[in-house]
Amino acid sequence: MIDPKTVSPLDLDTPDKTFLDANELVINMGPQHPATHGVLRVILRLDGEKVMGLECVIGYLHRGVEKIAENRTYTMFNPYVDRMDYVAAVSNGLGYCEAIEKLLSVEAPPRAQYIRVILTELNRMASHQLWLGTHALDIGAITPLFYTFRDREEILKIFEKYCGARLTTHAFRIGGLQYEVYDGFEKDVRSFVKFVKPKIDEYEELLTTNRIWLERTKGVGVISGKDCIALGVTGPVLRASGVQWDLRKAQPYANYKNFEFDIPTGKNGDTYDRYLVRMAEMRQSLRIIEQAVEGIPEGPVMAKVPKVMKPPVGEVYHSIEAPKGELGYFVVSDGSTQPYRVRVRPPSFVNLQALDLMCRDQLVADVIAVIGTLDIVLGEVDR
Amino acid sequence: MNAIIDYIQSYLRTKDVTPGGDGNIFWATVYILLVFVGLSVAVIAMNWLERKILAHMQVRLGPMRVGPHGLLQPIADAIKLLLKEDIIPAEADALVFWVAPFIVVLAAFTVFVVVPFGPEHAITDMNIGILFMLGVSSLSVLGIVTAGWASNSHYPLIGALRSSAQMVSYEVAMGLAVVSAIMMTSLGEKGGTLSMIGIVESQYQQQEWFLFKFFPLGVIAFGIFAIAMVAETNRAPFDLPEAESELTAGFHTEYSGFRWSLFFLAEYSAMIAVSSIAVTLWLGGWLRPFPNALSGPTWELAFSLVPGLAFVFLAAMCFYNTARMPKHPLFRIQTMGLAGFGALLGLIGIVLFLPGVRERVQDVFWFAAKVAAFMYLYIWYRGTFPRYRFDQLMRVGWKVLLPIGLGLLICTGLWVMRVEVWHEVIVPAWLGCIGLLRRIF
Amino acid sequence: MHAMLDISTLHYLVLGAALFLLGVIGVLTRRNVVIVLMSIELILNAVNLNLVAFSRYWQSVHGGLSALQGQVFAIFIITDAAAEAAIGLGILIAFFRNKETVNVDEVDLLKW
Amino acid sequence: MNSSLAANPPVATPFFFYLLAAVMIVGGILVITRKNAVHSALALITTLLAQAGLYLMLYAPFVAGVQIILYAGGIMVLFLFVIMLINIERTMKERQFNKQWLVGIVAAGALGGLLIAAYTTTTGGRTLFPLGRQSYVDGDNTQRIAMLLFDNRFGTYMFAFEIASLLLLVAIIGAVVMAKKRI
Repeated sequence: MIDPKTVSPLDLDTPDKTFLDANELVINMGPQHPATHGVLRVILRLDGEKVMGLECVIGYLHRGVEKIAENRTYTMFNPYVDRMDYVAAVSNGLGYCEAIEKLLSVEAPPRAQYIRVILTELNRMASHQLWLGTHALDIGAITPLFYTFRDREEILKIFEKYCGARLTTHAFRIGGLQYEVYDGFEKDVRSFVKFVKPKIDEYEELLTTNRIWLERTKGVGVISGKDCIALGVTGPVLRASGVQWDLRKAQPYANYKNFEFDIPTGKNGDTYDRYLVRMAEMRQSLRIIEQAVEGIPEGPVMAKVPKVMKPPVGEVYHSIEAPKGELGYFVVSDGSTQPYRVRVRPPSFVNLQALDLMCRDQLVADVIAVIGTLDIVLGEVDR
Repeated sequence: MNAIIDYIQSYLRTKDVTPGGDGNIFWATVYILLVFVGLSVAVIAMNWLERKILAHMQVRLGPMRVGPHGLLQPIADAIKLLLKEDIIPAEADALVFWVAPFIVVLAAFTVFVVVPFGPEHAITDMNIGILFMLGVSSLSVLGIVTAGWASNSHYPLIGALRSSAQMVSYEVAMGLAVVSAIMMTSLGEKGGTLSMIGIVESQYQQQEWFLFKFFPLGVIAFGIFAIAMVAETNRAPFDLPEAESELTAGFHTEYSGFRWSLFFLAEYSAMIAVSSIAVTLWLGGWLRPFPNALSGPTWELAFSLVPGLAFVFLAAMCFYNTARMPKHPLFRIQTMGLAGFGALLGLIGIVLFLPGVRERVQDVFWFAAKVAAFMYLYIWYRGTFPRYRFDQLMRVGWKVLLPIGLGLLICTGLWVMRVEVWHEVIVPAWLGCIGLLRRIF
Repeated sequence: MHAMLDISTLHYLVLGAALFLLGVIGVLTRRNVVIVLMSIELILNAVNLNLVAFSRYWQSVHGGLSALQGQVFAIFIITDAAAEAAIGLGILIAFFRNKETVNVDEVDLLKW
Repeated sequence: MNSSLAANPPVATPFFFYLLAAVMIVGGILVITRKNAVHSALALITTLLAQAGLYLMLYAPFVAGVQIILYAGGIMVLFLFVIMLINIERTMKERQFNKQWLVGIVAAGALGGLLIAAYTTTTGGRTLFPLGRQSYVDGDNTQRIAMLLFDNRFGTYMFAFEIASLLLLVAIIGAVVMAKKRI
């Protein structure tokens, strides 16, 4: 087991940027490309089909979310965070709300905590399902996409019933939840868990032992645990490289310490391990949801927070385990109603930095697989 | 006038000769038109079926709007494609860009000259039939390469190079499998032959489909061919040249409208063509199932009723679904359309029951049914498999299929030799083998 | 008119000669190696046409199996053409990699 | 299946001969005159396919098949590959014909004159080598070629055949050695 604290920063040999070598083919992948998951532009330097190096050009989806935060009150900024990782909007909201709660020194009531966990884990499921569908589609298996979207729909239905929105939910408020859950929420969640368990087996049936899938994913985009830590890569990518690091266990937030679950890890740090880790994580999420839905306590869903929030001068960094990795919010308050600075540490952005390392000496087709396996969302990369 | 009518009728009096073999221009033209129209209809039907079957595999409905159950969708698409602007990129080599789709379509359609739909239902019968089919179908590589090159863009070029490398590599394995089947023909009464009709007749004489001959050699050869033919037609899981997620659309990225639809047409006809080769070589071509075990007039009659029954069954399904249609007035036209379609199918089915027709279309029906099974396999693959990577694809072709194919060739040769027909078999087969082996270049 | 309607061996020979000459002109005048190689293919094909035409003539005169020798020769020449094209294009690629050109008259160094 | 070509000779022979011959000549001229090597290659392919048609008319179906599968489908694909690998943009802007082009054409013309002289003198006043009818059933052209290659009675070409395969092997290795960047 690698101790994260002892690893020194990675020294990536940067290739000289002479694009003039006659044997090299420079290819622009994106920003309009079906497999770059949004508007990522990758400049590939190819030797035949082998990738000699690549450079990511980002910023096509930059909306200045962090700057917007400086001109909004704490409450007003809450919906904006949903637009970063729009696939896992609930996680974004959770991170932001908890960061501000930390700043205000309030704590959400236990009932809200439980519902937050349920919704966040449901969202993790949804995010992983979407990842699986698109990743498999990139590798050429078109069918899992439709299976996962069919099942993700059930999650979105629960979200819709709960807050009226399906994607950018704005589910949480600073200090708890705005709404009490609707009648039958527990029943819906329970039936969803029952519904989706065999479906995960179904996905695995299509892919896990499929020869072509194995050939396309095993040994592709290998990254060692050390490199992961040196690059700051987190989430399933890090865990698939054999580092047991999950913020839900390492620095428990919300009330994750009340639940029993495992941290699935891989060994080889290749695309296949990342696939297995995410599949296992879906099952662990279901485990958490099952426990949480059994134990929802009664009580209020909103803590006492002032109508006009003026947190004391200071700064706070709060990070949670989003589906894609460590999602951190660094909020600086100058005592006014608006944050002085909000800095988001988006997992997608940091994980994307590993792309060059993971794609070196692989083939063009592997770049697609690796982009897929990194599970990036460009809304979060560019913010 | 009478001479012309006499000329037309003279072919009908002949037996077991293709129009090409008879040298009858009129009937050859009729057959060419029939094959052309039939192929176009088959491609349209295939398009619709692929979308529907794939959709049902993927828990969705597929086209439902244009016509009942989207039956008219391919026609709507065709109209759309024909009306679309034909864009030629500014930097493209206009002439080559313009010609490339035609090369592909020509190659894909020309092979049907020798496809035997029945003992006399082929445009012609060449004594180099299978060589002709492999050769002409390999010409489509030229169209693909030139299409990719003429687009003057990176993605099409890579797609074209991938595609041609793939087709050239898999032709080798394909050729080896074919040669092993040709070797088997030499055990028939007339000796070894490359003629497509001769191959099927050889299977009839030997009372065995080549699939089961020399078990397991026939099955292995068929397996090699079945894998190679998917790669040859650039379909999933070997659809790298058009790997959408990697190369957007491969060699036809820059094509639009009519010219794009030509590539589409060529792809599907090529699928039908290679399936026809597989059916002819290993699955007994037009021969009905169990011609030996279930022979006799009763069984003959029973099997000759199958085509009509199949159409009647389809018609019944149409009527069943008509009954299930929503009763809302909005659906009235669709309901009527579906009923009409069912009536059409039923009518065809009834016509197929007529004794005269029954005997003539038998062969064509069984051939088409076997090819249709392959078409379903193609769709099934597409719904199930991820895509191979390029190096893995090459590895499968050169390091797996080719050695197996060579070993298979030797084994088949030895087995055939045991039957003491050295002169008739090994030599032509060996010659054909070398001819095909040289495809390495 | 009779000669027009009845295609004789000479017709094929003249066609072969025309192709041969076209090939020779291509080899002698073009600078682009690829096109020179293609012209050589033209020459080989002209020869093949002659061989097959003579084989056909021999069949009508003598018949028998030995008449097919011309076709066998044609097949050998096609084999030869394949080998020639592969080697020629291999040399061309090596040359292009070193000199960045495909012009024959720039191949005037014995080493580089 | 007996295609009985001998019983039914090809129809409209002169028409198809002149058509295919015209295609071949035009294709040949395009091959040696086009600037763009890809256009030349496409013209050459047309020529080769037309020639395959002529082979069929000469009752040489196997040669025709080999012509299509090897020449048009194999060698020409190789040509196209190579043309795409090398950069033709620059070559297209340069002079297309070398300095001795006039001498070359004169030499070729002289050769042509020689051929004309040969044909006129050898056939002068005599027959034009009539093709006549096929003397045997054509249905097994492939088998007969194979026999000729193999059977001792007709003078075997077995050795030459094996040498040809060796030649191909050498060519494969040579081409790979030549074209590969690093071995």
